[in-house]
Amino acid sequence: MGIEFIYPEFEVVRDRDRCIACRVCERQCSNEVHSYSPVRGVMISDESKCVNCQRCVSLCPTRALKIVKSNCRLRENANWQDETVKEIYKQANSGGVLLSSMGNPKPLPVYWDKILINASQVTNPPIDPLREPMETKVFLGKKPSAVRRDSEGKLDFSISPQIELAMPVMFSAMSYGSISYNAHASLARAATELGILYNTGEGGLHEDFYKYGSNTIVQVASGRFGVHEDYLEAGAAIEIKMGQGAKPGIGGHLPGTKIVGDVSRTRMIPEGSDAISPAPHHDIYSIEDLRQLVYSLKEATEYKKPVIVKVAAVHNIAAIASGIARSGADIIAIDGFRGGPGAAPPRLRDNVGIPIELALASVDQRLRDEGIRNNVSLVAGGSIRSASDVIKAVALGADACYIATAALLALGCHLCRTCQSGKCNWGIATQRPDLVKRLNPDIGSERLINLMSAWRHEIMEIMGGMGINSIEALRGNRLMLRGVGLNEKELGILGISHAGE
Amino acid sequence: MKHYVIIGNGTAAVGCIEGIRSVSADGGITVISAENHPVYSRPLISYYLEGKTDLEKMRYRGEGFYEINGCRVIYGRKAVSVNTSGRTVILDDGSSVPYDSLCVAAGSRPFVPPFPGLETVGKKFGFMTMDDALELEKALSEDARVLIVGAGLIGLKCAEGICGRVGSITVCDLADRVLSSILDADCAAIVQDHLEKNGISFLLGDSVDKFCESKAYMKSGKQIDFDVLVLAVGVRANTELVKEAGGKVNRGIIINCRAETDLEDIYAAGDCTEGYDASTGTNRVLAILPNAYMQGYTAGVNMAGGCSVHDRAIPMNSIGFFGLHMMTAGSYEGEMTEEKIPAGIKRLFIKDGILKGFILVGACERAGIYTSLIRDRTPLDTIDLELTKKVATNLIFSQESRRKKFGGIV
Amino acid sequence: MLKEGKIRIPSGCAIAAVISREGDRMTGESIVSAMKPMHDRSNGLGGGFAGYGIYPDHKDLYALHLFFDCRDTRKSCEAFLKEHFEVVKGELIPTRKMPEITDEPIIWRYFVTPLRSVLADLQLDEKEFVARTVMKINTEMKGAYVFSSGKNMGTFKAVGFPEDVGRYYRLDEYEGYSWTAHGRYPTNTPGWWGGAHPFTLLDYSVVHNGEISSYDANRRYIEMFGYKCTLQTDTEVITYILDYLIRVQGLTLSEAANVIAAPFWSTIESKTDDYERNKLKYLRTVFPSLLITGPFSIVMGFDGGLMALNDRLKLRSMVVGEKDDKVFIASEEAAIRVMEPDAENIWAPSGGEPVIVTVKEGKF
Amino acid sequence: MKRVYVNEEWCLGCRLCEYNCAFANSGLGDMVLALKDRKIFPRIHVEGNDSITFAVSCRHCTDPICQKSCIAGAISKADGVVRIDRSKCVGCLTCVLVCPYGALSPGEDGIMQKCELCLENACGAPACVTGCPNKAIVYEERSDPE
Repeated sequence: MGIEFIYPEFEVVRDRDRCIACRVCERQCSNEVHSYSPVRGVMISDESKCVNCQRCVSLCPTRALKIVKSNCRLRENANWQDETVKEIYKQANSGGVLLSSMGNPKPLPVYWDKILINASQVTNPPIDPLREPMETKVFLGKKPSAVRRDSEGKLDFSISPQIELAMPVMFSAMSYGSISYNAHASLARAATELGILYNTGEGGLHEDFYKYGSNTIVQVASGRFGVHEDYLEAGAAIEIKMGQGAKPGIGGHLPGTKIVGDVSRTRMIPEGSDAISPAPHHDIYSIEDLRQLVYSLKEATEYKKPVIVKVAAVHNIAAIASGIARSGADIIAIDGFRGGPGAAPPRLRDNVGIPIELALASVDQRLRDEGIRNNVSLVAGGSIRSASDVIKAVALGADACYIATAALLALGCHLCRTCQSGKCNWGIATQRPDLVKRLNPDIGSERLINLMSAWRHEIMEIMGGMGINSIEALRGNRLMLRGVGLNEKELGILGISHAGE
Repeated sequence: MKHYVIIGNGTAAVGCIEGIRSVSADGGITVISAENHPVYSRPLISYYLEGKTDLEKMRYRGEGFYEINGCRVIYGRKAVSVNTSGRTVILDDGSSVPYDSLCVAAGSRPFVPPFPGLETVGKKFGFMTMDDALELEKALSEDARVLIVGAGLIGLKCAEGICGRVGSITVCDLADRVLSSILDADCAAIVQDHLEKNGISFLLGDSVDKFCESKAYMKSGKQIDFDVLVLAVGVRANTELVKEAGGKVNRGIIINCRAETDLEDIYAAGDCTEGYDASTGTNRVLAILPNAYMQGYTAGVNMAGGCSVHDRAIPMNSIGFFGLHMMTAGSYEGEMTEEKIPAGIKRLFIKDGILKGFILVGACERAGIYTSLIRDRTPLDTIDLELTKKVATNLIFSQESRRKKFGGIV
Repeated sequence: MLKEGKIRIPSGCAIAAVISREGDRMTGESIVSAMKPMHDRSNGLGGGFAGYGIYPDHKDLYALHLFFDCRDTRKSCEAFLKEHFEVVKGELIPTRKMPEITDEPIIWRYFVTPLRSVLADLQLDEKEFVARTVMKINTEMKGAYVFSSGKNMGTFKAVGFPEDVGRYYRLDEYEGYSWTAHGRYPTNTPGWWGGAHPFTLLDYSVVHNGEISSYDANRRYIEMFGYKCTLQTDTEVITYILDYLIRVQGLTLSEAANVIAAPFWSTIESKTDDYERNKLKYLRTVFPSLLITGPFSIVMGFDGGLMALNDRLKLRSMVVGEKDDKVFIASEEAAIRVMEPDAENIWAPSGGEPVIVTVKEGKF
Repeated sequence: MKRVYVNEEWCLGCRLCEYNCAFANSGLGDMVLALKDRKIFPRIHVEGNDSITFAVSCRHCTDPICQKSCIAGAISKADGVVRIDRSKCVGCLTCVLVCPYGALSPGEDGIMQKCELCLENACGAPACVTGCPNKAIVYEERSDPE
């Protein structure tokens, strides 16, 4: 290729007055942006390689570095925007499907930000979580439709298997392979410490992490990577991944460069081979097939583990969820279109699927309308960014939320959206040993625990403000929500009133 | 309560005092000091002349050292004999000091060959003690021509120390190279070259036939005019006290690894002794400061009823001249490997899968790792030998042994 | 302004209740007087009473109390009733004309029993059928509102202060073994008759003081089971929850209390009795959406008894007292003293701890 | 007694510890002023190759051989910390020769300096530890070697 049509996206701004040429930036950049010129005794940079992951910025001891967006722009054109044109150049260069990672960056509506939360005044006292108990524990799983008693009238306590969570948040599926051993270790340890669950994703479960089994969701995806009996037995729950919010309709894709060593062994596929999950489960072409898989997994694990069915939020999600609720699944996880993938074609990521807020609201209402909301628990994912997002999701009807991007951010991710390159400078989305070791699970798990503890405090604070002292009284409590700047249709789907009403 | 007596007031004596006190605060300690100074660092006398330290800073231990450790020091008195049956030390003024436990740390004295005409030389000095240095200092002048007999550690450090304060310096030695006791020919050549570049002249493989006032007549027939003569030919261990008391001596007082002589309750430490050399497995005089301290310390601990074994002593030296550092350790037996580096040379000596000794000239980083390989007799097949030959680094150890080494309290 | 049913109405209130364990019947006079010292806890926008054992002559018949907005509504409603029930008796509920109570609707009562053929046709038990019929009338029949539907009990409520409402309905002329009363302080409503307490379904009646923060979570859950929260009041949803838990799910009163005012998890985990601990955990796990949070004190009347319950933080006042076979419950002790100046053992039950009083077997 | 420990599993070889050390002991308040255009002489050193790196600084041995070997009596140990009196040191490097960890190196002036745990400089706690981005260097209490 002769001419690279594209000017580098970022500029490395180095303050020569501050730079002490310690070369930390050079040592820490897997993209080899920085180098030291012994002749001139200064650091130099090759900006074309920069992905703006901010590793160098974060580690520069004299804060001599900044990465800024390059201001070399094409002539302004509202229709042919810079990004659009550059994508065309890239495709003309490569002839391939564009690949990116992490969530949809487009300015599509974020309904969470248009929903406001209530608080008590006068007629009902707010509750102070510092002084009163404030409960965030939830149980996920099918609830019995009728209470049973024995001949003496004593209650029969047997119920379908439940997942107990200390707070209504779980770490959602990220496979070992797409993320590193240390990232998994951090998630597993944090989940265990926090009394919540993390999710293996479709890459199997490394043998070192079986000990965290009671805080692990083991995923069964269309590629069936790493699925075997011990794996199913190892977790607290089993998740069937039907789809992923960021790329509904296509399967997972892990480049062969990341299938090395333990990753290959854990996935049970040869080293270096691309792990491409089929778009569908080839044993599930319809809802009745799903039922078969749900019950196969239950049979395999003696009905001791709840089965989660994870689906991408697509247009007829309510009807799909209704079908799943009748398929024997214990939990439905709905993944909104802003969810972050480890690798996805941005064309799909940015254009396929619907926002989680609308999907969640319509599913919850549909299941209630059909009187089967009790059959399943609902888990909402796909860009839950904060404690208030969790509160809003629960009030819309979610039993719990899945977070992944937020967890990765806690681990150091700077959303550079190049996970697919395998050169993650933060040691998260990489299998290169020198990079993997950059994520010390002692720090990673502590940061995750910090994040979740902070969210839990905020959740308790906001709940207390509403006069609610247990999370279950918030679930589906849409009266606690009001919309701003939403139209009648949106309000109707969300099942909330407009602010001021 | 036990009463301890230490003959000598040098490094070994300090080691002995601190060794005793590490076990017990009880019992008095009497220190018999021939010199009229509190303990000071003898090797620093050349640095004193060079102006890198002063008399105050040369004190080896801080103010109040003796008081804090419950010591009585008898200054300016020599022990002339030990009465083992009466358990007393007889001093040169006829007085006696009773002991329950005795440590002989009497050090060494210069060895002066019987040069004819030496008595005709006006300004002649030894270079062992602070008093030697102070005397020498008085004789220094900008145009003084200095002849130093002996190109060993003492002679050369003296040369460095006075270099800037005299007109010229010539060093002569019977040996054909400098530092013949610790360097091989190649390394010595590098050092000699460096010294010569700094203005020191050498007359090697030659020795003084006779002196006549301010002229030395060499065996080779050369004649050297000088104003100041420094005699640094060698030292002899002060073994007489023990020998006369019936103890076993050789070139030094024979001690075992507990610093015991073969006389009851009599220990010995420092330059006057001949102890175990872990690098050769034989007994020899190891007249170096670290060894003096550690022997003294071992003696002290054992004197006070504790248990200490000093069985890892090896000869070793770290020395520098005009910015060029060199380090040597162990014995130069077995196969030699050499690594040439810009700043100098590195030679390791390996025998029976063990590092026996090394010479480093100019590249001394982390040399202690090599020293520890000798002292620990580390089997070289457990480490990365090739890397070891190139550079002293903890990388030569296995991950596991590094984890042990760095993972806990040491 | 939107009236109840169109918008959720929070309100503060006064409650009172009395029961005779021996089943001795008391006129309504005493319970009406009890509301007087708590006058300031109401604002004239609603008062009401429920009496149990007041229709001994028709004790096997469902006593339906209805408001009608006009005669035509009554006529069409009566026609509807007759299609499904044997209507043994239909009459105006006697009232006193008085200046404090105005704008009254047409107030009738019917003593009915469901037609066997209809029950058989729908494969429903009698109570379920009556409950569904009540829901149907209240949601679908404009202008008609069933405000009492139990056997041998009746609810009487109106817009006004409770002591006036009591006189209006001539409660001194009824005798019952237990009574509950309510004075209302809604915060933003024009007030309408149906919105007053007690709220009832079948023989369950609930008087409630408080504002529950879990309302919509509870409502959206309970509506899955055929209930329609037409009034959007706390009392309504609490009544339905209790009906669902006790009648439909067959929980005992205390088990139902353990659901709606569930102990904290920490309390549950500290229970040493295995059955007790497992039971509490089970109930919370199975009915999480029926946990009621926010302040409330309620008295639920039912056939043969009363249950009083506070929210688990006890954010509303409620005291209980006794004298001989009688038990008194009220928002304030003053109300109890009016009913029985010599009441003993006055205590304030802890949050979430139900006080259940029943009439001796065979005495009602 | 808290000591500095290094865990090579997490060492990234970024050498920030060396720079933080040099800065902490520079006596200056700004790293740029302290280190710009200067060769640094830290008291902690990263050793390693392409795949393994680890930082080494004074272990503050229970029985410090450097102290015993110092010809100037410049090294002492008190309260668990091995210190060097730079005014007494003459730069003979005997301590370098004996330290089995290779933990000692001279300063810019050829006089020895060593890790004194930043207890007496402005940092107050080991700067290598506080600045380590990956907890590869920790300052903690440990018992026997594992």
